[in-house]
Amino acid sequence: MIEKILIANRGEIALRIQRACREMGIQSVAVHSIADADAMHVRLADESICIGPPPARESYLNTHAIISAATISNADAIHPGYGFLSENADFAAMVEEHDIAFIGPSPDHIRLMGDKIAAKKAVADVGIPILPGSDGEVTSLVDAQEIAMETGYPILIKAAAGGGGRGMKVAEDPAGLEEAYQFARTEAELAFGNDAIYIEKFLSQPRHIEVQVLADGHGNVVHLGERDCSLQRRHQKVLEEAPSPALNQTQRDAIGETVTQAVKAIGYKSAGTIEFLFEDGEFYFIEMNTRLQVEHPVTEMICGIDLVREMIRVAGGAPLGFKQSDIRFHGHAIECRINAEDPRTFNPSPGRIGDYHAPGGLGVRVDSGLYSGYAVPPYYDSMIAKLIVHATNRNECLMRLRRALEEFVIDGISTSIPLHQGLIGAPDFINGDYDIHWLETFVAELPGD
Amino acid sequence: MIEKILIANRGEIALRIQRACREMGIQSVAVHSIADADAMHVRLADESICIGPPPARESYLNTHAIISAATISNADAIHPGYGFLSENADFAAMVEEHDIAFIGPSPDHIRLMGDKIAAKKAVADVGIPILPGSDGEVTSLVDAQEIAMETGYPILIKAAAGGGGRGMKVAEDPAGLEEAYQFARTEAELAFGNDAIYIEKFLSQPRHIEVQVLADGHGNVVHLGERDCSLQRRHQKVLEEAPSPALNQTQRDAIGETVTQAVKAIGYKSAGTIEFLFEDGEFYFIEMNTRLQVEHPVTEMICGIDLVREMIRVAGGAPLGFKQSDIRFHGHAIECRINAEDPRTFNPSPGRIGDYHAPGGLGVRVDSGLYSGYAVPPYYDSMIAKLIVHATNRNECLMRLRRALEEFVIDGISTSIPLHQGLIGAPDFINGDYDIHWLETFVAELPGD
Amino acid sequence: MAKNLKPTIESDLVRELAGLLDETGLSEIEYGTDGLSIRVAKHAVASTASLNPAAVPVEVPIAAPKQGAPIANEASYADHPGAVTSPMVGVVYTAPDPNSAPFVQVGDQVTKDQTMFLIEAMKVFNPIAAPKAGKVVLILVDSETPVEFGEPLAVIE
Amino acid sequence: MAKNLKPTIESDLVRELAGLLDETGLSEIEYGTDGLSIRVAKHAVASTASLNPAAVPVEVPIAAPKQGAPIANEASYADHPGAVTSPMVGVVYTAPDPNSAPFVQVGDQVTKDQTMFLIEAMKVFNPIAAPKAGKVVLILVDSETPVEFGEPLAVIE
Repeated sequence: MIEKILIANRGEIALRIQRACREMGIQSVAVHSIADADAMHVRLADESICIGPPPARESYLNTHAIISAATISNADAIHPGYGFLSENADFAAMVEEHDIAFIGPSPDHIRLMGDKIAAKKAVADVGIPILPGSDGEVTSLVDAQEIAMETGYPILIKAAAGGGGRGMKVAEDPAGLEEAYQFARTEAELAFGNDAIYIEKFLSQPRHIEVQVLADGHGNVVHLGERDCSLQRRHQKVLEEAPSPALNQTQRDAIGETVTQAVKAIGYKSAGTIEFLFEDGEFYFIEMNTRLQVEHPVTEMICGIDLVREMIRVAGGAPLGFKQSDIRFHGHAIECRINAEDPRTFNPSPGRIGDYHAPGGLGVRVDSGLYSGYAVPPYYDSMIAKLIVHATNRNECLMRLRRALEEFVIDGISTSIPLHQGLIGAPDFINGDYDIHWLETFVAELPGD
Repeated sequence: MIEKILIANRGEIALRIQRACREMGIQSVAVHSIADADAMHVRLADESICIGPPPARESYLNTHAIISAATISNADAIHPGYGFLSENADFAAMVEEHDIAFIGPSPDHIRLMGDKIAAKKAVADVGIPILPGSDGEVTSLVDAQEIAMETGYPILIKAAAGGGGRGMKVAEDPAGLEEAYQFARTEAELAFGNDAIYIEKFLSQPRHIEVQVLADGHGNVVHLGERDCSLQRRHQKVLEEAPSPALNQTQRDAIGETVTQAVKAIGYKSAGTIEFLFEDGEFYFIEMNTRLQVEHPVTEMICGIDLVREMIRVAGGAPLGFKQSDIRFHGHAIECRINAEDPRTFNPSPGRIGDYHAPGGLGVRVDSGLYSGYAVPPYYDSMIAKLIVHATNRNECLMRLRRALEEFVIDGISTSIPLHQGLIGAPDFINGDYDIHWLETFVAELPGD
Repeated sequence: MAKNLKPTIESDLVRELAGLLDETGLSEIEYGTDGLSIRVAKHAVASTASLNPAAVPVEVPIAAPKQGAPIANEASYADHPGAVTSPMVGVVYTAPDPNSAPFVQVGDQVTKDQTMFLIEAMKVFNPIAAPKAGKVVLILVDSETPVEFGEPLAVIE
Repeated sequence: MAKNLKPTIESDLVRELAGLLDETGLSEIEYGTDGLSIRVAKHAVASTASLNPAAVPVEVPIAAPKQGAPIANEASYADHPGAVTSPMVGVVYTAPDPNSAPFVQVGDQVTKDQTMFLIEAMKVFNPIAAPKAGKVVLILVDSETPVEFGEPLAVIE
């Protein structure tokens, strides 16, 4: 039984985890940098410990400070949230060495999925569809040319250590291959200290669809349906929805079953997400995220399962309390990520919040640490709130989202609320007709000031 | 098709109805007294019309002003909310005479259920279980003595025109009957201008359980399960939950089916609630509420149906979009009515709100027109917010409620939040072991200052 | 169409609070009664340049969403001592019928209780009488337009 | 409660609150009764104005729920110019071992870089050196207690 959890994160996700703790009767310890002393999750915490100065590498990424904080507060588990140390296998191992439960998968699974070449091999072996391309690392231009020809142009060269869209280069045709190859290797070396690259077929108009799983380490694995996260800008998700408007029930059931079996086969434990590109009815593996995701609430809304609670239960050794056949999906959910940024220029807009009023009523959920008078610090990610709406079907969900966005008041700083308001009025979005490039085009075509 | 709805109400329910309108793409007209010019629903309205000075009888009960407002704004429907004119059959008839749709049942059904003796007869005829007692009005003491003897003491004498707990008197034994009889008649005459009374068996420890129905006037009727509203103080509901901890599935299905058939038989249309006392496994009819109820959100949370939307659809002539077999119940929901009042003395506490911060996160819904800087006017009902939580089961729901109450900030005035915090820590409430008298005893036993 | 009735700016009260601010050396006063709240502030750092919009001396409560109906300019006449306001919701008529001259025009002298308008509500025409004798200096409504309760119709001085 | 009367300012109440503010050394008082609320504030004059709102330590945000962990009184020493603060999270020791005398005691003169404490973090004992020479006027921690980053341990003058 876990009795006290240290939350090694900040912002809305720290508050999200803290709420789950409180609802489970578990004590929580907030750790924070000097810049976050007034944060909502710190104010609401049972205990709080300042672990360092504002820069994340000296506080939220400071493994020693976090482990020390867990030790002095007698926490018996650490939840890493997302970002920061959540996919750091060494940190997960360090936590376990201190006899503290890491609320997430094993260090081995984190490490495996962190290596994009190894991950692709591992999931292909257990039946996950992958993009055609190189069978692992490509070490010479000659090999690259041969593989690219077999795969068929255009192809994509990716860094083995990459992720989140970094370290990728497209070669449109044989003529462009050499330059792309050299460029990708150099960038991989510079960005990740590792010049290993691999080749994949390049899809021109894919959607980003991901499947959420939960596994208890006792052999029980369920999937909680998919999320469509195709609305991205600079590889950052902006709005997510579930279910995907692009899948039919047969496709949904098939990919869910495939993922469940694969996750069972690799012996995974905790919450995890397998991300796919989806084009012409086919799924192609991108990566597996071995952590809670920003967009997990849309899944919670449609399946009625509290993902953070389940992660904590599983980390405490409990088996899942339900089977796949117990899981029912209801209606439609959409999440808007609300950032402290100019909705046109995307320039960050930290600063002090004036009036703050969250929307309410049926089917509206707000996950945010904002409050009136709070100062958004300039040191961290600009996401300050998530607005999640749930309704019987997608159309009602869009109408409810529109209503909730109108009610949302965040004064004193610029936010991306107007961008979302524009988005939900766009006919393509209303029709569910978008791919991963759609939002960039939409943003580029927004009228200027 | 309804295109513009005038909302003849104020406070959270006006906002609730307005949100439904906005989500349906229907224009809304807010009417308000001078005291409510700054109310949230007025600020958010497409149009707003001041209809009178602060006293409700000159504004929210001013039928002429409301009809005029509907006329000048070209509203094609009026939603009366709850309270005020919602169960005024003459108003409903007047609305219809102006070729405006009344979003509620027919004037005849409102009138029938407003007469408690006639209502009891009418529902008994269609299979609703009623309390043993007089067969209609009792006009002499001799008759009363005879009926009381047949029914068995203690008996309750009630005013035919009463409701909400007013105009009732218990007779414990034959010796007390005459005084109770005279008292009840006199009070009925004074309070309602009608001295008609009737006699019912008195239950000592009943629960208040009510069944929500929806009917479309095309012969389709569904029930949406029950709500347990036993936690009352001075006949005012304080906290409601669904499903009732006192019913098993067999009882639930049986009373739901009984109510559905009865409502179908009387040809009712719109949302309605049949209220029962429940004791020793038996249901006894109290009254039928021919309107939306304050506590309707707990039903919405467990069955995923937007009751206000359905009322509007049905008023527009649309058939229900689902059958009884389509309705699924999920988890547990609790609503706390948050009043602007001292949590110990229950003295009203109107005034200006300082900081206001509503709780958020998974499973938490707030229906409230409050905002930071808003002044709660002293003229109306003290209910200023409803906190509704939903979770997988009752225990998780209680934990979530506790968490949400802790997060709720309403500064500047006193509220009943501390009363609710006390309530959810009481072992009887945690065990679901309470009747309609329990809360009065709980409040009386609260430690003083 | 129908308008929100909004409180007017009680400039005298603001001036009085500003005086109190100076007198007491405070940097902020918030003052609230039902239906009215005033906050005055004077920040030391704002003496050279106003960095902060919160230093604006009068604040109406602002946390509510702002999408509401626009505020009519005429609303500010409602508190005018010579205002003739509508006692009901309805449609106003400035003349007994479309072909007649108006009841009153700007510049007219009216006697107390003289009919100035008709308001039609519930199919009944209600005469609106001058509350006092005086000169009509403003007529704020057009004939056959809707009016809400308390809406100023004219000003008599 | 009559609410339609023309509002007036209760100047005496404002003056009285302003007096209380001075007397008690508070920076803000909010006072509310039914139908009336007054808030007075006096902000310390900031010596340097900062353009970065996050860096302004003047105003504590007030809308957040108040159930958070209590703020230690010692926290106010963190900004003292002679404060020795903890550079890490860990457990502080005031002596090299339980049987030895403390590294420093109140009244001691310390030289710059003299070891004043040990902090154990991740099983490593880190010496905490005096940041400057001076006299130890306060020691704010007990041995073998947990400290957080930035927590004041002692004050040197």
